[in-house]
Amino acid sequence: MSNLKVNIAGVEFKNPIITASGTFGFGREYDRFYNIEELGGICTKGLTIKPKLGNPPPRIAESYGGMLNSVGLQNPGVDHYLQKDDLYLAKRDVVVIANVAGSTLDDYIAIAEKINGSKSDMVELNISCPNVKEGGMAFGVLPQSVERVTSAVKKACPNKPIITKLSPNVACIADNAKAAEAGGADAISLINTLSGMAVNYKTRKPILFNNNGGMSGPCVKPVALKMVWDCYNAVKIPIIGLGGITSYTDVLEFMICGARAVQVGTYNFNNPYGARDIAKDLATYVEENNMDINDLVGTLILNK
Amino acid sequence: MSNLKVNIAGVEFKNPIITASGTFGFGREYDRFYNIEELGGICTKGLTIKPKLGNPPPRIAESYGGMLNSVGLQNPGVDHYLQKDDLYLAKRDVVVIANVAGSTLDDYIAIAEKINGSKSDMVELNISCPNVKEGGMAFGVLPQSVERVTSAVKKACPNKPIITKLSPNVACIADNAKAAEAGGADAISLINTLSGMAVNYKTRKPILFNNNGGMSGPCVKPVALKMVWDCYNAVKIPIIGLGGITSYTDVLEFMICGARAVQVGTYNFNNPYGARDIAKDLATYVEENNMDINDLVGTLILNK
Amino acid sequence: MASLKDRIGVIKLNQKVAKDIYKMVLQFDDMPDDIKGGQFAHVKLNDKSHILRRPFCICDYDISAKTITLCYAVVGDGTKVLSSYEVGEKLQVMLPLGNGFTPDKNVKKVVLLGGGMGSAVLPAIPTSNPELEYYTYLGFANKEKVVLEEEMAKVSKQLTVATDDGSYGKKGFVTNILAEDMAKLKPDVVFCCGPEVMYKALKKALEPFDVPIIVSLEARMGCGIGACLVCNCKVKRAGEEETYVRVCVEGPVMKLSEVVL
Amino acid sequence: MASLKDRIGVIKLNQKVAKDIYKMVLQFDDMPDDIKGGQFAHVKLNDKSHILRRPFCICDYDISAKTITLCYAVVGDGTKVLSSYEVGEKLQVMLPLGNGFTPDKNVKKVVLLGGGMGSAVLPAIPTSNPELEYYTYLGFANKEKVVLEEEMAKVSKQLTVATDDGSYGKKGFVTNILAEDMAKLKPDVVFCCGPEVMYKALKKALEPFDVPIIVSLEARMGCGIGACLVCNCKVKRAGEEETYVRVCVEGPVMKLSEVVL
Repeated sequence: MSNLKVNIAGVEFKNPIITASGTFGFGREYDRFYNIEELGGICTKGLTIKPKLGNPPPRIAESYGGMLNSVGLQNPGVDHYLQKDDLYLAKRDVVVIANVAGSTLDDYIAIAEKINGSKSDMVELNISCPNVKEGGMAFGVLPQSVERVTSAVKKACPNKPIITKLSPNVACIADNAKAAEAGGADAISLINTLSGMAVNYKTRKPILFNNNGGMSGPCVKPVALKMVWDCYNAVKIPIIGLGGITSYTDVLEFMICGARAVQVGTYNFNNPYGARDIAKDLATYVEENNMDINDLVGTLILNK
Repeated sequence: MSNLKVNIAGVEFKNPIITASGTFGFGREYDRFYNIEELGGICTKGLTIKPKLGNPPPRIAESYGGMLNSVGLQNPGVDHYLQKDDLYLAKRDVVVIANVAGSTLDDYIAIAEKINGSKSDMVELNISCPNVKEGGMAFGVLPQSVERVTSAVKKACPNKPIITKLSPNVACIADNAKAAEAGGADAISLINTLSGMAVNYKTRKPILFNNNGGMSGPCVKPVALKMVWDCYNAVKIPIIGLGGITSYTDVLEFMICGARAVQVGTYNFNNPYGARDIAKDLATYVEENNMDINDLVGTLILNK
Repeated sequence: MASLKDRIGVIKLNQKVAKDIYKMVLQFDDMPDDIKGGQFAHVKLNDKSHILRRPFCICDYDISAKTITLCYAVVGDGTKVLSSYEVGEKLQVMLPLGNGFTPDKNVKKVVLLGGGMGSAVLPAIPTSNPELEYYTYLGFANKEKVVLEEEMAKVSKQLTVATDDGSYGKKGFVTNILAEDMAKLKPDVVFCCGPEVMYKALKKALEPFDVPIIVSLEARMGCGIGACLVCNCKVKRAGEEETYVRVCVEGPVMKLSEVVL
Repeated sequence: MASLKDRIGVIKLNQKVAKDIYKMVLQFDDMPDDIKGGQFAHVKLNDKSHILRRPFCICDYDISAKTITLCYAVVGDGTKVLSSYEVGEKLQVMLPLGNGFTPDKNVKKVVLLGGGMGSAVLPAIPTSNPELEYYTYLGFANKEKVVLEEEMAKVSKQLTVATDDGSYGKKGFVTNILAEDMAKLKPDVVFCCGPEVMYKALKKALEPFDVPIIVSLEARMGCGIGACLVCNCKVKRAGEEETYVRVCVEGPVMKLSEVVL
């Protein structure tokens, strides 16, 4: 009998399709296109302890087979989330993952304590933000820093499984996966966006006001697949894979490389039904092959 | 009066268009499509001290807006190059850059000594190969290793300007640019390919026999542009930019970000006249704007 | 909230109407019946190398013919691809999106002011508000760039076309030409669409006249429905802090007095 | 070396001829006059998300009509896109590439052996060597997959079609059927194109007969002209070490005895 359910750190998803943070708001907008309960899970927009205005425009630029964004974490703040969106999402039959970000370790701890009392099912740690107290290098670069922020959040938010979202802008992502695991992460998600820049040769200026941005979309898939496989061979905790997924076969590729579930991000902009369609196609595939989707995880056969 | 000539470490190029190593053989094949002397320069296939068979097939896979390759440095060896291709290329009015690779520091030194007596104009150091004597981590990952291999080659090959080709698979490429400069590099070229993997979900195997490969093509351009700009702000030596160039406007973008010249690689496969066409379009552009192409270098205006 | 839909539009026309400017007519089996002037359509390109949709204002529409008209300039690779599409080709289109223009009850006399391609927003406004009186001012860089004159002539009590270089119609910036007419026109509202520099000039030019100015903003967009927060625009509302709003939802039509330029 | 050219081919036909199999006819103003059977064309897709060209064997060609025929199976995203192209669309094509089939002077009787889509290589061989006698064997998985029977019937003294499941023609593997006929046929050469498993089977099946076997190989390609070294194939030549050769230049046509399977 076929099965599409997956379980990550004790949380059951009706299917392995989760919408990626920052591409799906708090679910309300896409709920106007289809019932978001058709999804396995939803990752919220990145939340910060205080409301954040974010970067001036432009915040988005197209690239070949992808896009760059630099929103700068615009969000209403965690308190507003808890009063409004947390309750709205709690009513829906879909796993809710609260994505949190900070610019200091204390920020992460403070927001984690608040989320600990929320109705969300899990927490995703965005550690690609600059650590303002330590020279602005992102929390997600050095393994020791990945471990520190993960364990601090884990302590501050004991009620929720913690997913550490790893940055691909490192020499060895497996080291950071291990660091997250050592820090007590219940799962990891990868890849966050690749750092990039788009330039207007006429104005000689970067297209994004923030100059740099994060690249996502189908163009990054090969990088993401390799990193998921590298991490799968480095840690025991479950992996949520993302990076350029636009079809159910992409999902199969990520799961074969070791992902237990996946996130769909940029594709939502291209096709508002995208995440839902992928979930449907995946359901058809497992039925036709009468398989348990979990049996795919990490079954990559290396050539040798 | 317009000018398309650029000078890198004392070597003059009639235009800033160079074909990237591994995509253009030793020039003979594309010379059947157009006169390769229309190009500014040619980077040879990666040379090793002994002939190398390279990896079993498949060695190439397509990705969204790009491709992955893993040839494994198949080449006839440096002696064969010196006897045949070096002489053939020396007769042509085009800058010849010998790309060299090794699996130990001694390899690099040995090949550099041989190239020192060649007719080639410059040497490009491929440091993205695993260092077999030191756990297989690529020479191009750690700054101290980048500096060591660069200075060793510089010593062994005093007659030729050395271009160190940097890998993008690091957390901070600017550190490696500085390391190359400290090691005596006369120039740097970037980016080499991004590590990635393509998977066949039916066979559950990586498409490349080598499992991993290097991603190139238009999809990587934003990553390359950012890294070129990062390096331009870190070092004084000239930069040769590459990564997804398919048009003269791409060249303008790279030069605005700090590149003095560029390399065209993957695009040669898509359009056999590609590199030549870009050089022609660039010539038209500088004439129409009556400009010196050198005036573009590093003129990026940041938003703030 | 109302439900949204991604629709399939069939290209009925895709024709060059001026230098680098094209007019496209799209027909929909499931034509929406709730379009307002000032709203936009979010168009997906069929060329797979382009991931992001392109937002285009709905230049005009015809509920009975089940068509919308887009008027776009070929400025980048995306619009170049769009201009290459042939009649019969199908496009995925989300529409109608954005707030659109909703005149107050008391409004009778409306000035429509268009700057360059911004003029493409105007024709739909009389279509959705036929009861109002329109005085239209269109400004272009030069004769080659003049568009939509005929369309606007049909629906305007008065139409003035100007070019910056005087190669067609009146010579000079259309905002100044409008300012001169303001005293006798006494419009209830001025609706304008053009580049940001035009809004700055307009603000200054119409300062002496106590008239509400409504503008339509342009922005690089992601989702187009308010989820991704990339098409932000800074606004300052009376008694509130400066903040960002979403051009795709709170806009694209806004009070110029609230927009922080 | 001879100069090479990237040509523009106009699609004259792009038609489904069997399950997931299409026939495409391309016409060239500057049709090359030096095509040999066994050579290939390197085709650029117009969909920009595909960077790499696709190599297709030249199924057949007509110098006077300035056309080549391709016969391809829709196996991936690239061939799916190719199958969607309509008559009149233009494609960039590098041709002719590769070594092609050059029979020795003494050759009269030729066995042409095709396995599945490998059969697509065969028609061009009689076209470029009309003076020879052809005995053709085509094997397919099942009836749905049978292609080129008619084309090969015209140019063969004898044609045998077989399917693995017996749903059409003779039942069984075509290599075995050929082996049974070898004694009476006594061909001067066997030219075969099919999957690698077929070559292994063929090598064994024809061991008893002292006949040269020429095969055409398939490979994922980059440049298609010998510069990038990605389409490598391992060969072992008498008195030489095992080495890699380029399928796009030293191939795609090779002596089976030299190919390391």
